[in-house]
Amino acid sequence: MSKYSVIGKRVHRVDGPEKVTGSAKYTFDIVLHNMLYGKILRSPYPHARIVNIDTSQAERLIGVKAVVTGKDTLGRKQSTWRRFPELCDEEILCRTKVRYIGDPVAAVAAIDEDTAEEALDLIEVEYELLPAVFDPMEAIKEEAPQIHEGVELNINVTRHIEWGDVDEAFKQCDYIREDHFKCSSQAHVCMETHCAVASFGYDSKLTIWTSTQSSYYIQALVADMLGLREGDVRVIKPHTGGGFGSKFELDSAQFCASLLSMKLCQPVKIVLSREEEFTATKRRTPMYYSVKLGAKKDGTMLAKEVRVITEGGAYTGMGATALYLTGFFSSFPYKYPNYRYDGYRAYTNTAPASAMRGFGAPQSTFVGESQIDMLAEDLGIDPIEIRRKNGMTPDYEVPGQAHIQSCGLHQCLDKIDEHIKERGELPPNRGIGVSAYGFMSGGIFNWFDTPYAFSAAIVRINIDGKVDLFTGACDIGQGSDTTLSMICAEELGVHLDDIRIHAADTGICPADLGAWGSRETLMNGNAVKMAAADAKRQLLEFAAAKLGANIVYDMDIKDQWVHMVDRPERGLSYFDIVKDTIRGRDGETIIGRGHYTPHRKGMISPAYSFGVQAAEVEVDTETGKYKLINVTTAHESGTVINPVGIEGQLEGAVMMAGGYGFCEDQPMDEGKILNPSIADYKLIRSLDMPETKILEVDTYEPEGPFGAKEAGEGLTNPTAGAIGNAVYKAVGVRINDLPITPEKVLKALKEKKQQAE
Amino acid sequence: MKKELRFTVNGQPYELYIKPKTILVEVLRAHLGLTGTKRGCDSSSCGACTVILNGMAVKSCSVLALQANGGEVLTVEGLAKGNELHPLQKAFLDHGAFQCGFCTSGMLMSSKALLDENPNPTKEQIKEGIDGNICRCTGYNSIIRALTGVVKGEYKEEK
Amino acid sequence: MLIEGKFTLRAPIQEVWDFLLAPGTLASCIPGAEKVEAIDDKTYESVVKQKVGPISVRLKFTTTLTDIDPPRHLKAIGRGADIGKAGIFTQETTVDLTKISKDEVEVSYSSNVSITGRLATFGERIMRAKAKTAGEEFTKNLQEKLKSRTAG
Amino acid sequence: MIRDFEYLTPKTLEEALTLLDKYGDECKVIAGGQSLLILMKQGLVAPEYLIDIKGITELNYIKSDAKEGLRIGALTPHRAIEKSPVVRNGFAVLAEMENRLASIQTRNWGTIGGNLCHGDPAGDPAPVLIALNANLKMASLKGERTTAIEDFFLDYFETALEPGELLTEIQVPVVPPHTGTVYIKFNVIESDLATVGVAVSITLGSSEGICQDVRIALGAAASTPVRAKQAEAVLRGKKITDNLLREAGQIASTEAEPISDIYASEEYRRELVKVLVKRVSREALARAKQA
Repeated sequence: MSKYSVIGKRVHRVDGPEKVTGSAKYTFDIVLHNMLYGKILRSPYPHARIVNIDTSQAERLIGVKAVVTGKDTLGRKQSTWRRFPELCDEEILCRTKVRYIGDPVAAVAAIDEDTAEEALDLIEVEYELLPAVFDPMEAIKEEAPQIHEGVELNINVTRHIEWGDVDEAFKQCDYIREDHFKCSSQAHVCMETHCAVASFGYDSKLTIWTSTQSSYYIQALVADMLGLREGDVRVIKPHTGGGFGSKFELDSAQFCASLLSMKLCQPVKIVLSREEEFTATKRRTPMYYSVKLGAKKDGTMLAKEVRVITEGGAYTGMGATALYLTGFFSSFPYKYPNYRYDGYRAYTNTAPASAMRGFGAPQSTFVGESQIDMLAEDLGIDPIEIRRKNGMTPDYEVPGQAHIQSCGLHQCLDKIDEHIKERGELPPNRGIGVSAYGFMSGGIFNWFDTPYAFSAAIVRINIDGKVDLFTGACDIGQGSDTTLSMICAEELGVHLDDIRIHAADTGICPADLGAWGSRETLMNGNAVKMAAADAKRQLLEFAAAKLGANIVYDMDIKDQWVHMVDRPERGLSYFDIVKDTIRGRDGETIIGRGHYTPHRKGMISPAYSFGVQAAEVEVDTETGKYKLINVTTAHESGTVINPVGIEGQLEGAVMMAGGYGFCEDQPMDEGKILNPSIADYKLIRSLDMPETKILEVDTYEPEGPFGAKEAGEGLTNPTAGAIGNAVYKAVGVRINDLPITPEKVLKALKEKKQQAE
Repeated sequence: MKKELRFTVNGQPYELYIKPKTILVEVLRAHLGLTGTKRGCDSSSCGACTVILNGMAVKSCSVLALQANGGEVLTVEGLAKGNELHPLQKAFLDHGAFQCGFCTSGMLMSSKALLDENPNPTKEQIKEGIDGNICRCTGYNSIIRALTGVVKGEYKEEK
Repeated sequence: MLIEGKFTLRAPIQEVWDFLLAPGTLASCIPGAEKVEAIDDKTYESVVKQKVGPISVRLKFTTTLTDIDPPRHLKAIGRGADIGKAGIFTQETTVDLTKISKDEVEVSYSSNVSITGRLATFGERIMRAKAKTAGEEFTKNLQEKLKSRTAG
Repeated sequence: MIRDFEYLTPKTLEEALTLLDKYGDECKVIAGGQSLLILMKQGLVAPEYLIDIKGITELNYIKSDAKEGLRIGALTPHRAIEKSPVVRNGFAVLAEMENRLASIQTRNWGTIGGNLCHGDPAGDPAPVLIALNANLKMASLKGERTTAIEDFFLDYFETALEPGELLTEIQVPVVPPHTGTVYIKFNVIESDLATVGVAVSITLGSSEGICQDVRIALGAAASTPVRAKQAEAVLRGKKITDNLLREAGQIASTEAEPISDIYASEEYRRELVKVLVKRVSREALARAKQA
């Protein structure tokens, strides 16, 4: 028998049949009896005081059932960083002041969407315009307008990380270079826009169906904002059309639909338009980097000093996490003996900048991997070699921060080295760029201040052997329902189709922090494995008695066969044991429970994945346009639970992270996003997509379920840097501000030519 | 002011009275309850609403429903025959050619239109065939592999 | 979006200044301005009609003179909302006069135009093109008015 | 939100023109609607009456004969042009251009006439048709008239169509012998609108390879699709060399009047015009030599 019978196999997704037949129901598809439709009025100004809102005309429009403004709220402010009251800065429905173009000021519920939209035009808002500031560098100046009361210099969050003696180390360096980078914004562009159906009934209980990455966060935040008990708020996540970091904060659709429903005792549905999705939901945090890097002649990196200012936008959201993590991951994946990071997040009058796949790590990886290539060139060292020299290894301690247990970085470097050598001599204007990366498997810091375990699961075994798995994990497309079902089946020794998963419904599932920070496989996987083991233990107790096994024999279940580990032929059918156990226990249901919170794993994460990526480009030197030809990734994520899932994560990351390097951007003018439609926001499509190749590297993570760790966001980290390095290899110009557009490449080529003349 | 719309959807004839401003995707979703077809943008850019109208892939968010009067529409709900999945659906399952699934219906309909017209497309033609559809999850390559599998005859339609 | 430029007029600086400040001079230079009405000595209201291809908008424009530093510097802020709620235009214009000689004045201007709302979504590409031509027309109008006025 | 409208479906051109005349400013015409519906959804265009002409079959055709050249009915979908054997054999550049226009879904439903009447300076068909020296036929109750396509575009999204007039036919004259025509658009994302598009048609006099005639048309390089006449003058009457091609590109880039927007700055667009005019002309020349 092979070691595993379920995990590591190429299986169909558990939600597959529904999704390929169009029968999967998303929040977007939900229609309830007596349901109303809501729309939200948003500020057209980046910074203004609300003098008066006159809703009377809108209320008189036939078909309009309710109009709410900030006055109808409890006036509370929230954020996911609720451990820190000073960071709870977002009212959602503004009461006195708007802080960006798109800030909500009123919401309408009507019999249909058209009527609701018509009503928005009838709401008269009187604004007193205030001076606004858009650039974070300007925002932190003395004379800048203050965006939040009491926040000096508009500095929202600061973060300092330091180890070793940085100043002393720089003195010992043979070579030091200092560079500046700008990392742009990026939109998540989930195919399903933010949406919610809220139903508050005469029983005073609220149910919300919503497209979310964390039903638990939404439950807790909605309850607090509306003055309800958490237990009276049930949040259900139907199938969800993508998240990528945009859907684990309380959003305007969820809040306004709930508020309107409470007022009317009728279900209210709000679906954000694509334009609202671009302008009034959160986005990737733009970052301005200054980095000083020092090394010995042989390429040993001794010290790194990083200063970052991030454009925070109007509110905190998850932007504080982005600031923390960009600081930590600026040291990745290398062993810097001396390191210093100072990060500042500035409020600006722009759409709030927050979490997007990888938090701040795609930014820090672009910066770090660009600079290490520059350093390697200056010192005359091969890019792979310098990464080998400094790269992290298993059992490495990041001083005061993290303990790295498994780490396959060096095997990944070997594989990419081989790949590049195989490609051989390239034609002119072609180049391969390399980028190494690492990422966390879920976050440790409890900024949400939850008293619950980070992950939990319940396994219930039915009389027929069918298993109901209850978990708060949120499948937003990444496939956690499948991965967790596989883990449950493997641990319990049954088949995948024996499992029925019930996920992300706070009414029936234990709390889980949700799908962010690449945490579900490791954290929820551990909880599921523990719950399954708990249920299995109950079965094995009966089996042992029935088989009359000597107590020195260990028992297990595999492939629905309950048996002695050392004498697998001696055993009983799983189905018989289930029946016997239930009968023998006075009919008590078999329930297994599991939970997981990382302990003694440092400040950041219980485990880290690593990889190296090589991007090959061909540059047209007359126009600056380049073609992404191939992206090859050597990746290690511990034991692979769901190989089809990992392929999908990796190839999808190339589309998204390649887009970050290649074309995606959110240009602004006076706080207004200039491309708020998919026609104007450029995304990689099938004709632009490069070939992708995956080189698997085996590792085993002791902290993860069956040795697994993350394989989601980390893959978004390397691509922009790999592209930048590839363009440099191809034509010798380096672009330090994202995205690397043809226009920037051409301009750099011309400057290079002029300098040569 | 409402007008009559007579057309067939997935082989079933319908007669409806609708406002002329109603776009096709709304008739399918709201009037007929066929919510498999999605809407992802307001600018005819994402392809999530793709259906086959009179044999051609169209974006049903950019066609007035009345323009389909007298026509034949095929949506994702019309692909499977009872509980027997269409070869494309099987291939999508095998190759993991979807994640969140929101673009999948449109992607399947573009794929179907492509293969109906050209049963032996090259890889470049497959890429062209789905270029009007955005997928934010998969990076397209698994979808291309799924279509390649169908083209190679690995997924036969049950007779 | 910023539109900047300068030109020279043959006229005494005070005369140019007085004309600039005269009710509605600035407001009436906005292309498509239909009627200009003075609310007080610093505020004007106007209705502006604009058309881009198939789209027509009628904007109710309020122009306020915010900085007045005679006879050298003038700042006006204009805000216009489409009557059909399609969008909101804001523009901030500064005009600086520099005396070159006794009756020669250099007029330099900069105008920052911004559009929000559905009009802006429709296409930054189109609206920007239109705003640019509208901005150019505005300054052309201003120049012509000043020239004809100061010549006469 | 689309505002309510009265929906009219004429079955003949005559009926359509009558309705157009009757409702004047209060109506809009929809064909495939691939551009108009987006504006209507935004509430930016809200006609009282919508005249749907897509069902007028008499305007959906592709005809070709040796004397008259190619005739395309205004309501012919892009995809029909792309796949038409007649077009592919005699006017390959048109099929190639259509193949790169937007997505298959849009090409299936959108029509060539609708595209031209939308008047987007970045549209693909216009530069190609200008290079091919096409004429447009328009009809109103007063009668018919024909204009050179390069005179059809007046400003951003403004065309020479008079009130009450419909575009009915695109006429492409017979391509002279030894002629090569090529269209290339530059964009970052393959299927996107052109950042700049260039179409060039070169006719060689005879075997000596003197450029007898040349037409260079630019898309997205001014407020309308335009001809780069000064650049044409560089090549006309000469034996084309690489130096001349470079010069033509250089001149065209000064002739163009592009704007800066979020996709490209004015300077970059000029640079693209320079490079593309050179490249496209070179390819057109190669085709002309083979023709």
